Amino acid sequence: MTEFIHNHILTLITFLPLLGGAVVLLIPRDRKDAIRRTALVFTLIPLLLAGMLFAGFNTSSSGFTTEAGIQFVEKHAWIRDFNINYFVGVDGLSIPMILLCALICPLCILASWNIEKGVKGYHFLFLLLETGMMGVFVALDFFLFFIFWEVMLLPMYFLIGIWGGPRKEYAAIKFFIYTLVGSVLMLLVIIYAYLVSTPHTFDLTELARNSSVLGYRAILWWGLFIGFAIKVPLFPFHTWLPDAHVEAPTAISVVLAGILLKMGTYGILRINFSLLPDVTRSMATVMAVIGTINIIYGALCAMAQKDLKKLVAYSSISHMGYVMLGMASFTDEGLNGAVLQMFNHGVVTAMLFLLVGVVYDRAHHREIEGFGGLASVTPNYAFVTFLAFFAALGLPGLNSFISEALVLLGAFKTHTVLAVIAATGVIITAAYCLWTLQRVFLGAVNQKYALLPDLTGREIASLAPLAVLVVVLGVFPHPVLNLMKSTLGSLNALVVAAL
Amino acid sequence: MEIGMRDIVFLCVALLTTIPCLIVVFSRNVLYSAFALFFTFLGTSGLYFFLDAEFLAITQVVVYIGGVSVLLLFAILLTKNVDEIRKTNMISGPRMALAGAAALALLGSFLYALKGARWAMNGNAAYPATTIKGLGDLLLSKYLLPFEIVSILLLAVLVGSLVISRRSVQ
Amino acid sequence: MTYFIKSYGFIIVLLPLLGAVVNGFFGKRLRERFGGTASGYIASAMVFLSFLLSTAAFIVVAGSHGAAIVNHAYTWMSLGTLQVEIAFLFDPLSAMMLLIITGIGFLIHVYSTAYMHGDQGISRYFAYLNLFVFSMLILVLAENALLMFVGWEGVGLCSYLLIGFWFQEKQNTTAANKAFIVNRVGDFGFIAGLFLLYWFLAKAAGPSAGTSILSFSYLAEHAHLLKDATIFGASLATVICLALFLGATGKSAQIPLYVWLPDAMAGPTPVSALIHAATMVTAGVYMVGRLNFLFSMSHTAMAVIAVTGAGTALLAATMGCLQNDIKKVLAYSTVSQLGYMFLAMGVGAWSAGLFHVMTHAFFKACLFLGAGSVILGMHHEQDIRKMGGLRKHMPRTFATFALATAAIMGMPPLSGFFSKDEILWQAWSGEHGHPGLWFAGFLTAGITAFYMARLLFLTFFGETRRDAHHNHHDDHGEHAHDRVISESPAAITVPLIILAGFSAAAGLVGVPAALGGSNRIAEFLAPVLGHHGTAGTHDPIEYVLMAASVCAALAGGGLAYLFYLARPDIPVMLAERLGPVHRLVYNKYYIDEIYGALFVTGTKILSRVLALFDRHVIDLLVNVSGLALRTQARIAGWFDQAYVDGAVNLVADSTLSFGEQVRKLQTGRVQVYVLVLVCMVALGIVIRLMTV
Amino acid sequence: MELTGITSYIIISLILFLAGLLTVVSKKSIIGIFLGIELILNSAALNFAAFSRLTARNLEGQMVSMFVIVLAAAEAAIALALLLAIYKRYRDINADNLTTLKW
Repeated sequence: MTEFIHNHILTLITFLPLLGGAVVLLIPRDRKDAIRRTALVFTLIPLLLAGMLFAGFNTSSSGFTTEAGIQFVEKHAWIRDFNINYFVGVDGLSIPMILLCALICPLCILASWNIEKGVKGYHFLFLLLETGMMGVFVALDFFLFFIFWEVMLLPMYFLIGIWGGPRKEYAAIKFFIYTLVGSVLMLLVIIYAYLVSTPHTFDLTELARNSSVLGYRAILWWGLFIGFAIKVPLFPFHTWLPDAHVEAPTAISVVLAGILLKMGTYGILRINFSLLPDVTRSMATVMAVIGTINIIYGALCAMAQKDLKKLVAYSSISHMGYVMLGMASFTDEGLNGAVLQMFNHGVVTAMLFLLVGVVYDRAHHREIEGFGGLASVTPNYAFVTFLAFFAALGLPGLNSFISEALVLLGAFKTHTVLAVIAATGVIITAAYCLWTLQRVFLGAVNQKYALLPDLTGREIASLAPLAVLVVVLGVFPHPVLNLMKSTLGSLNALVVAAL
Repeated sequence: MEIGMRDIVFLCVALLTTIPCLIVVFSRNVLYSAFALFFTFLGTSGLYFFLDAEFLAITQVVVYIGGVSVLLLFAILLTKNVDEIRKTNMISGPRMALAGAAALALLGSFLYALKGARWAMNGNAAYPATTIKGLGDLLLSKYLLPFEIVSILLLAVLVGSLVISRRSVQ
Repeated sequence: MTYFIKSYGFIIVLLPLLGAVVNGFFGKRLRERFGGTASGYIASAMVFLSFLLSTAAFIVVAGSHGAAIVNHAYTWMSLGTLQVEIAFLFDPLSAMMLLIITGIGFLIHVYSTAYMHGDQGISRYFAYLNLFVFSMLILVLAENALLMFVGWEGVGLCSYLLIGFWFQEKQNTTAANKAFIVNRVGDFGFIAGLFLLYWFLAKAAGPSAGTSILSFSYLAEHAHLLKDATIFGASLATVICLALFLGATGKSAQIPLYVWLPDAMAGPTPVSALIHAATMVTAGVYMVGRLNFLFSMSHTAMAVIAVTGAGTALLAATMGCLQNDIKKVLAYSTVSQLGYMFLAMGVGAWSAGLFHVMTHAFFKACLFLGAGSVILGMHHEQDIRKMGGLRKHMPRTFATFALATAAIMGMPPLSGFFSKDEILWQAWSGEHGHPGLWFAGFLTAGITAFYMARLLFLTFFGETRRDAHHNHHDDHGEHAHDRVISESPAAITVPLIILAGFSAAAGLVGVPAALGGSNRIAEFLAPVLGHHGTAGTHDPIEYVLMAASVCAALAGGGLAYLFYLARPDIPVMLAERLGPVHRLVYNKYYIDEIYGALFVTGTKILSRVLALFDRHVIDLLVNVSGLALRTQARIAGWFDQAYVDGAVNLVADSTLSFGEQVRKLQTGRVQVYVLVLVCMVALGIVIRLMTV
Repeated sequence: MELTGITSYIIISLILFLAGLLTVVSKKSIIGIFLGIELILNSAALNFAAFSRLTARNLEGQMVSMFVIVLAAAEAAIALALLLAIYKRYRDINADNLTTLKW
């Protein structure tokens, strides 16, 4: 039994949620609590398995460009005629993302406990979504990667489009089309890469090893980059994000910001970096400039927002800028900082969206100006929110500081001026975070919300793990840093050597 | 080419089959079409005789003429107050023209194809003298399974049609 | 004992954190079980334990003849050339700061148990206060610059939390925000400087993996590499030092970032004493002192620091002259005194600056706590125009306050005299010194004496003026004049007395050679700061300067006596005569307003503009890319929205309308389907036959 | 060429088939369509029988014809039952109007 689990752990992590979805479909629609509990169980098991994965992961593996660098590999022929394989495995780049995904999904189920409309469909789609997300992170076959990429898109569309807010259709379609444009660009590259490789293959490790066969490299790079940039989202392609967030239900915002955005940067690291290292290297300045714009622009836009959720959405844009800047530095510090920032931002932003959801559930609006003095009414809620916002503004001792500091340290090495500009972002970020906290929590109590209940046990259960992570990873980042260190080191070396 | 009695009768039967079927097509009145169809069935039955397929011919008469045609007439009568349909049961306009053109094209092509057709003749085999016995043998040996399936199908049809009409009564 | 500090030094830091955690998470339960005082006792006990250990550490350090003791806890980050340890450095400098922080911190904790008695959020208060001590200890004990930054931001956080402690009042929270954000500007400079340093050293020194580049020992060893490096055409050392100094101006409230400190008085008074006078605000000075080897490499940076310090000292002193809020006067005084310290740093008188940090910590803490006692006695009245005559009602408070005032005025032989004179002498004679700098300091000394004496006279002398302005009360909605003014309890007066004692006597550790002392503190700090100054020489000018500054102080005090006790009509008359100048100073040169218009409103407008840009222009760009498709979309009224929503809608709509057209093929008419089928088959057959 | 040869049968069944096709396409009423279908089935059965007799010279084809007839009968029974159901439901048997399943 244990051997079976060990041999198929990635498959289990990926497809157990889908199995859970099937089970959910079999439960009568009136038994809502049974559905919720089933979904919770089927997201908790992957979490458990991810824990085993974490324990069994060999941190000295050097990344997927060498055969030995991939662990927990499963490879079966899938469509023989086209040499498509079911090829999954993890390395130091994907394992933090898998852990993040496995951690956040159960919390999202907890956070959607009070959804009453179409419970069955919701949980089915959610579990399907988890399968898609996990699949993207474990897939090492380009075709498989693409399939999972699309699998994840569909439930997302419905989850926003059915369970969303007033302008849900608009947001869902905007999200869908944006992402689809990105997918199309990616698909073209996938097909091209397949056709030029001999023998034809979709195997990412294979392609990375023989990446010199690819022609039209700059065009390919841009195709992939734009595809992923839409997902991140990077500066000119970001307008879907605020809309999608504002309309999406809480848990979906959490998944969207906590995990989906990371797929963009994950894709760039996984595919652009390894397949086209030389172009990546030559685009360093472009990437750094875009990252810096994201940081400053996102922060300034966040400051002007009146809707709490939109504010958090723009802050996500700003924080993802750090990831981009770190990646563009091509230093160990920067790259590790970028991936750590992906993880940390996943944790922090998930917390922020959950918190926004908490207050929205009670007050049924998210106008920042509409609150005031909540700290006296709901002290526990205020405490957690302060923690989350301070993590977001990069307070040392909390997790985001480490990743942002690493990113900036790396960026100072290669893009000094941009790094200085990006560092001014910490001022703006502090300004909007504190201003928001002041308007929502401090000041005289708004009599309208004088009787607002504090956090319930379920909400605490969904927030506490994240809060603990925020603090623990702030003082002791090694568990996550060690996972990625050697993989990113070799990836960085690959890119640096390419030019 | 010598035309014998057999040929003349064949010609008559052939005409009995084809002319009513044109009436089926072009008549505006469903009732007329149905009656014309009755004759077509009859003609076909005759053709089966010419093909030494007595059992088929009998079956044709029993099933089509005795069963289907009567059913059709019932159906027409039961839906008789849809006057418009009974009087002008034809569509017109571009759709008809297109249909005609397609039919003509098909006819032309088939005839063209037929012109040079050579059939693979199983020339030496002797045609069984009594087809009914042969059919019986085949039905209970080689075609036993289809036979049984068809019988189940018929049973299903029996039940199904009852259910459908019963439900519609309610 | 050396072994203990080397292995378990981190306990000093962790004890206050433990207190903070207990008070923060279990404060409510504690209050229910043991009453409101339990929080204060726990917090005080933790700091006291920490103080005892600090004393031990101090003794160890003092006995080790300047050798630093490092306590490695664990490796915080380790990546490539980056290695950051969580490690605590015990050397003379940090040991001295340690004693100041835990010692004064303990007294203020004790004081707070009385001052905050009965407050609803008392456990929260003590949690914050303990957290502050924790952060401050990290700041001073940090073995490397990045860990120092952790403490640096940590104290900023606690300052934010404590300024906005009574968060129901909007102005308190605004002051808290201001403090944090202004500090963030400084922090930006700090990290920029730090990372530039890292960038350069990682490149120039070529360290092997696992070297802790940002540790102070490594920096001290390799700082010389910066000598000829340039960046953007300027000396790299200067750029780094100026960036770091920007950080210092934020934390230590210097020009241009001093604006937050006066507002920070919104917090509880013990907080003002601990954070905004004695400890946190001196962090900038400490940092400059800690990195003295770096700063001494750049004459430009040193000059900037000295001038900024002198300018701040003078500017803030003038502002202090016309303040009417007892705490605001002290706040400007703090800014001014911090200016002194930076003046000292700027002229290279490291130990003099840090000596002043110490003496200032004692007398300013004493002054603030005394002010707190007065405020408590006056039932939350802070306006000195409504005070007066408190001498009789609060004798112990008066006595300690007067002693501390004399100390800050620089009366010999109190502590302020020695530290201030040392600075002034160095400003005159030090290697980076300049008579102009001395003159600014001299002038400030006079003004300081004037406004401090004014404060003392208005508060404690003369007749009670409680009813003079009774139509606008600054208290918490109660009528103050109904209450009796009485001396504060022992928990308040005992710390006052102790602090007053130190204010008087602490100067004795730094008696200069000119007065027959040996300047022991400079000796003590020399392993960190190096030997500076003119120990051993006997320049006659030194005596002249001493006499001059004492005279200036006496003159200032005398003027204040004249203005506010003997002839109260003179200041009124002067205010009328010098109308515009008076208004300018009274309104603090309108600097807050200018900053507000320039930076706050500016940033807000910029963010609005960008948000609109995002909503309209970026989406418009998306729009343009879909222009070809949009021509197909026939909805005219949609045009307006198209600018906003862009091509995304367009793609959707054109897909939809195309679908609408195609859908018509699906008529649902069976016969049409058959017809199409037939036609297609016919076509197929015809084509097939024609091609055969 | 023999008049009773295979070609004649093919032509006859071709006529039946085309007539059936036209009927299916051109009639308004469901009954009309149904007539056309019967014609087509008939033509197929005839073809099988003819080939069975005249080229293959065995009974296999006849066998198929028989199944065709049986199935046609079954289809007729169900179709007419449906027809009556539709008529009772909609009071209409015009195929063009019965487009409820279009969605």
